[in-house]
Amino acid sequence: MVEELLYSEAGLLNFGIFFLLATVLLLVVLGFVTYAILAERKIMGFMQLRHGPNQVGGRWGLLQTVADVLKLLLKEDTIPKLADRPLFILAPVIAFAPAFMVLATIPFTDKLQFADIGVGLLYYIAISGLTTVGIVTGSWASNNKYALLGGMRAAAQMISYEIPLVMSVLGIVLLTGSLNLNEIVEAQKNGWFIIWQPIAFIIFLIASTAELNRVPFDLPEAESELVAGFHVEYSGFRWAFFMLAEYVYFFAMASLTTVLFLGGWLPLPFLDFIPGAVWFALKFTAVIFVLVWFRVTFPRIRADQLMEFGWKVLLPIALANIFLTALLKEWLSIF
Amino acid sequence: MDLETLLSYEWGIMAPEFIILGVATALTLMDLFMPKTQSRKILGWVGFAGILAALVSLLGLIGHGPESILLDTFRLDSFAKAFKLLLLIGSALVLLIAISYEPNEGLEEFRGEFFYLFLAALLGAMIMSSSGDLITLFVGLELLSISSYILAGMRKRNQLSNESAMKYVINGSIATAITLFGMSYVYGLTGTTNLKEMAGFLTSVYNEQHIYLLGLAFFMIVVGLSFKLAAAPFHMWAPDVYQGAPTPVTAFLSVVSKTAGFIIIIRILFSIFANAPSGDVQGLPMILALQDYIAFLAGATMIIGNVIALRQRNIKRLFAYSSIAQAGYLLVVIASMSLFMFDTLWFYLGAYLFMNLGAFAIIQHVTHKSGSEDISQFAGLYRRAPFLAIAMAVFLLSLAGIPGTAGFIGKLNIFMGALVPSEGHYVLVSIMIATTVISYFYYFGVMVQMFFRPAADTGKVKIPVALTAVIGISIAATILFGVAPNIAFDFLQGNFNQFTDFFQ
Amino acid sequence: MSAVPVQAYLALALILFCIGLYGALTKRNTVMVLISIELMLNAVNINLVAFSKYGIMPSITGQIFALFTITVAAAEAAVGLAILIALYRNKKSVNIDEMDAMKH
Amino acid sequence: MELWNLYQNNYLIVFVFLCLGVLLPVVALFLGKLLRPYKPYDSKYTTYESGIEPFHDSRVQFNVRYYIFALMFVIFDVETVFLYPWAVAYEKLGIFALIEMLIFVFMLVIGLVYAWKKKVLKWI
Amino acid sequence: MNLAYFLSILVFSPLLGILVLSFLPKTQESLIKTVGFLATIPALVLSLIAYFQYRAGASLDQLNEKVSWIQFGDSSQLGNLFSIDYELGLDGFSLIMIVLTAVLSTLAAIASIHIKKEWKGYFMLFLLLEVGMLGVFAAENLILFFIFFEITLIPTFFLIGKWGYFEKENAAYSFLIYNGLGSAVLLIVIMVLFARTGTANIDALMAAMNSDNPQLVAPISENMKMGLLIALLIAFGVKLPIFPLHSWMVRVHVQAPPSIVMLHAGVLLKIGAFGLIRFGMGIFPEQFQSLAVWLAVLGVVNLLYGAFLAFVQTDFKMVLAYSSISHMGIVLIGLGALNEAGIQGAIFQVVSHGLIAALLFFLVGVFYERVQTSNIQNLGGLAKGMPITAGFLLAGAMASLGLPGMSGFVSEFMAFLGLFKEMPILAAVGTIGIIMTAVYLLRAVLGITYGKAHRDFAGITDLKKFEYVPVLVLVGLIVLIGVYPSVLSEPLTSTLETIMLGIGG
Repeated sequence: MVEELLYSEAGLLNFGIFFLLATVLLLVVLGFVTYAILAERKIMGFMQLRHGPNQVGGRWGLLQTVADVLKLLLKEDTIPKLADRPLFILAPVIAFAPAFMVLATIPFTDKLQFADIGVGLLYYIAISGLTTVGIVTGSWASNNKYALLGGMRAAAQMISYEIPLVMSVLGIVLLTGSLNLNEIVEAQKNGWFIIWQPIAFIIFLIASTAELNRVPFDLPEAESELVAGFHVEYSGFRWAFFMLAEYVYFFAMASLTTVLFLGGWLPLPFLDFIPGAVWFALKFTAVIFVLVWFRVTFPRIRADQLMEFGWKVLLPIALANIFLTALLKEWLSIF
Repeated sequence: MDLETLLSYEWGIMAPEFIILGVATALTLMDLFMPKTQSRKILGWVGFAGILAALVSLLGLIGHGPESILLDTFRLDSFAKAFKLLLLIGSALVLLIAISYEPNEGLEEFRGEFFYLFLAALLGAMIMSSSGDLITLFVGLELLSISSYILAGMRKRNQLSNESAMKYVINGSIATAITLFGMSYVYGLTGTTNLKEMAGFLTSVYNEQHIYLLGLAFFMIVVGLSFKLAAAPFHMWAPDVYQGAPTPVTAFLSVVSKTAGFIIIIRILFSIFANAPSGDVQGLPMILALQDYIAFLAGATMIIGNVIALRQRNIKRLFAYSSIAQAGYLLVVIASMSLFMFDTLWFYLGAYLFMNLGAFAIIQHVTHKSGSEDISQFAGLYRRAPFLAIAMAVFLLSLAGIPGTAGFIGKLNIFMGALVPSEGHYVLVSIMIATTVISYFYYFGVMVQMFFRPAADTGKVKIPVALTAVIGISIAATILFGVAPNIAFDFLQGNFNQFTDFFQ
Repeated sequence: MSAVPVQAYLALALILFCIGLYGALTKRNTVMVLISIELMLNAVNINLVAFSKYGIMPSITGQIFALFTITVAAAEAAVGLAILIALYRNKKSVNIDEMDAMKH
Repeated sequence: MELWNLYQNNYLIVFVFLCLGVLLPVVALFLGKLLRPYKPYDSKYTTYESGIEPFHDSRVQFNVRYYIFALMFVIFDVETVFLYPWAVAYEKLGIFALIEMLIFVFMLVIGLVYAWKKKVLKWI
Repeated sequence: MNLAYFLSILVFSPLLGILVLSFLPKTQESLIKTVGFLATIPALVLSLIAYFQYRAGASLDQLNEKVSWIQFGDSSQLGNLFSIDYELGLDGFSLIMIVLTAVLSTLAAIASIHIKKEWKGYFMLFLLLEVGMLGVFAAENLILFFIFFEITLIPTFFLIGKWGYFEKENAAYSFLIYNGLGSAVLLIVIMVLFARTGTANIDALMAAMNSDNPQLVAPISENMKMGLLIALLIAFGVKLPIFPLHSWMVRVHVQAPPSIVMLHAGVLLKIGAFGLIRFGMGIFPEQFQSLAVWLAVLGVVNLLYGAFLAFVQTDFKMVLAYSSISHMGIVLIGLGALNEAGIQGAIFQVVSHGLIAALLFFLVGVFYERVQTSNIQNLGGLAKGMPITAGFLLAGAMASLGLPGMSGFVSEFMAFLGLFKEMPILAAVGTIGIIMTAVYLLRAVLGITYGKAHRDFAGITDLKKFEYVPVLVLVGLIVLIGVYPSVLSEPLTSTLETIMLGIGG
């Protein structure tokens, strides 16, 4: 049915159907975010030998995040007098919309995918870059020194790590010869790219953590230095959208990691009776877990170390990786 | 493209470019890894040696037949060879000037960059001269432009330098955008960026609308490129930039950059528009139909340059307007489109190279000590440094076109070219001659300062070796080509085969 | 099948170009001028890409040309901004009409 | 024709996601407006500055390094403009393009080394 | 007289002096002056040799030199077209002019003793000027002619601007601009001819322009020919100078150092006349004929205007300057007559005025050097202090106003003779000018020599020994031409024949 839909003429009807489907995905993502936050807190709790949330919604604290969201919804919304009102209101939207947009191209299984566009990877990278604009807008509009400082730092960090991130996936593009995410997954039939591109994987993982502003790269929000960074003036649901954007990215980035390096929905050998969706979910969860694990384990690194690490270590290695891959491909013709 | 095709290319014809690229890269690295305290002059000499090496390799290629590689994006025809020769000689002299450039402030830690940016700009110009494709032409142009922007602002802590660089960037970028817009139309009408294919395709365009679009493209390209020439209508940047930029950069802009501008204008106009129909009843090709427009630009440029130069007190501004005027003279060559066009352009640009660079070498030396660039700095130069004064006089006379100097032969050549076509360009020639006479005023004004006025400071002047070399070479060439121009003409005739391969 | 005729692209590009040109020639703030110039260059890109798809002789070259234009525009903007910063440090102003240290 | 439809539909989806991405905050904030209290007083609307009265304009001049990083980003981001098409078409282009790209990247690496040596990459 | 490169050596011999001078230290005043003077001698000797050989019947053709010089365009396709050769040659007229130049240069070098500063630079420029002047007359090629013409410009600019009197820079500038414009117009004419015919050789041009079926690169219409001639007239009119274009010349004559004025009035002005006769008449004979009337009218205007203004001047230099304008009118009158007598008169006038003006300006220099003024009032009674100078001054004036037995008479007589034949009324008007010449010259000279003395001239030395040389030589020549005109007329015969052939007279 979906096939037919895709091949039928694009019109208002299609728009409506897609809209509904996308809303479903949105709800799923929101559900994910709700429980990802809970899971994160729980895992952290366990790792730190604590219980984590355990009051709201039973022993597991299942409704903790829901309650948090409701609280945020009911909070009074203040916009500082000195703020640039239109920009202040616009900023969370700019930050959130790209986060959701990138999900459009990610193939969850060979069937379950929304837009199968030829330049999926490029699309992801291009759109995700827009969030920085939202962050800088928010920090500028707040007209607050902490916010501005945080925003600038966030921008600097995000653009600095965008480069190695983009470069690291080039190895994969080289090997598959395509920017289409489906084809990238298909190309991993002979082995996941984590095996063929280990260096790229490490770079990607580090850079994506930094892009997500997660520990150990959470300087933009460093509570102890900048109070809360770029969203210090935001409260209530406006603030929630910054957080939401962050977690949707979390979701998207984990999906992308799965797709690019862990073979997407592809099963492990001899285990292909398990459906692709499950495989995807498993790998995805593993990535999420690792990222949460990072958060618990690593201390935040210093600002200067952060930037220098990105430019002086990650970028050269990523560049070297590209040519290593190209040479390997040329001489070994592994693919 | 596989390895075999790749190896079948004759890469040797790119040797000069490779040498410049290699030296520029090497200089960058040397500069970065050299201890801070060490003098950067050595880099200048290495760069100079690199240019000489490129020159030698270019001379080795002179007997080489026309050849094009990389899908005709790189072309080695006689046009390319002849004009690359000018570019290389000009840059070599500029580099020598730059080596002896020691401003009071503002260049300390950037000395190294100074040299390799010159090389990068030169590389851009060279690529332009042997490019057969719109894209490479454009990239070459921008390599030249962007390097020049930085060079103009090289004295980071000097406000004039900053300002001149800013103005240069803004004007340059606008000009680039206009040129590009014109280019995009030409591309749209032909679907290719290869100059030859474009020309071939355009001969068959007869759609009225397309011809109109092509005319618009022509107009925009000419307007945009007039920036590089510092010709009307894009000349207004020149005085400020020339004044604010470090003197070697000014010299570079006025000579090498201008030469490159003429190179690209010829490459584009005469490749693309030479055979395009203009849509008028006589079936003239577009370039002839729009000849008057170029002639108008030439006239306006000459008048503006020469008349406004009369009011200048700052020597570099004066030379800016002088160089605008010279661009006007050169545009006359293009506007007249005679069979001597290439020869004339080449000879005049060569003559201009020596006379202007020689003059700038002296200007740099005279102005940098006092820091002032007022014309009165030249007062009494004859007493303080007779050699400098006489050399300057020779250069000025050559710029003014007085016999005995290369400038005169060049002008003679221009006049001849303009008058040979059966409807001679009498008006243009008259304007050119009249403005030349006007130019006597300001050129001789400098001489009056040097010879008639008493010196404020009577101390003797010591000239650095590199500058002496530049002045010596320039003066020798200016007089040699003025007295025995056939050395140059024979060389041109003997080696470049009348530039017939330009259109093939 | 193309719903949008090539003329529309060309008109858009031309309008964008003119806006850019106007801005570049009239704005006082240098940053605005640089942005206007970017606008002009992007108009060129629209032209090139439109021609590469809907031109008389469609070919991929136009897109390649556009890539080069983008690159060069970026380099130009980078240099322009760098110079602007240097200028701002010395002058504490980014206004075009305050750049008048040089007069005849 | 069919492919054209597929192509259009795929981008239609992208557009749908954009709409949703914008709609969600708008709707949610609108809903919030209905639910949340509104009890304004002056000090609520002051700019936060660790509890003291805010002074000076907060749009202070930033360290120039931020701009330089922005410029670096522009340069390297543009590099990817060339790297991506190259990578995609690598199989067809082969060794020639590899060498070309090596030269290109080598130049950019020199740029990086340059920035490194000029201490541009040092943060504060 | 079969020496190869004889003419080149003649023309460029002063360069040797420049070379020697450049190695001399600046402070050696007398040595520099001696070298400067000696450097003019070779040209003088060689030109006299040429003159006497010619008088002895040798052909001037064997002096012709031709070396290929510049080739524009591809010689394999264009052949000899668009090539400019280095070609020198002489005919009777130019030979006379060269002798005149060489003589006056040597005398001016003697007169340069009065120069007060920077002798080295002065003499170098002086000698360069001489090269230019000699070259102008020897050039067989329009472009070469132009080059030498311009070469005279630059040294003159500096010589006036640096060594002149109070308003020297203004004078130098107006000299430069007027002459620059003049030469610019000349250049247009030359280039049009060159571009259209592909040659710049004067003989070839004459042939090409006057043949019925010319071999041209591009056509030249009759209108264009007329335009070119008028342009030529303007170009040389500036130099000559013709009435509305004269103001620069007065300034130069007043402000320049006397030795330079000698050359300027004696030779440089004559280039205009030389050019008109050689190129105007030679290349465009038909057009010249139709302009002849106007030329004669201009000549009369020049004559009267110059004479009138000379009459009202109080400064002797100004008197002489306007007298030069007036006398150049006679040249024009001669040319306008368009017959043999008239043209011969014009040429005679060229030479004769060269000598007379040189003499008078030399004398002005002499007494100006001693009394620091050239105002007629202030000079009154000079004869008491400097009787010999005053005597020669009177002789000069007599020559100038056309006293029979002196060169002025011959030339004026012939010029008017020519004009009376063609346009009697105009000639009659013109004779008023002759009378006025006598009036203003006598007024001025008598005012100086025997006028009321305003100051005491005691203690002023009269002519020194070396100052006799120029005076005597010049007076001698003036008288020689006056009593034995065939020193000039004989060498001119062949030139005149050619010209007359061209204009169909």
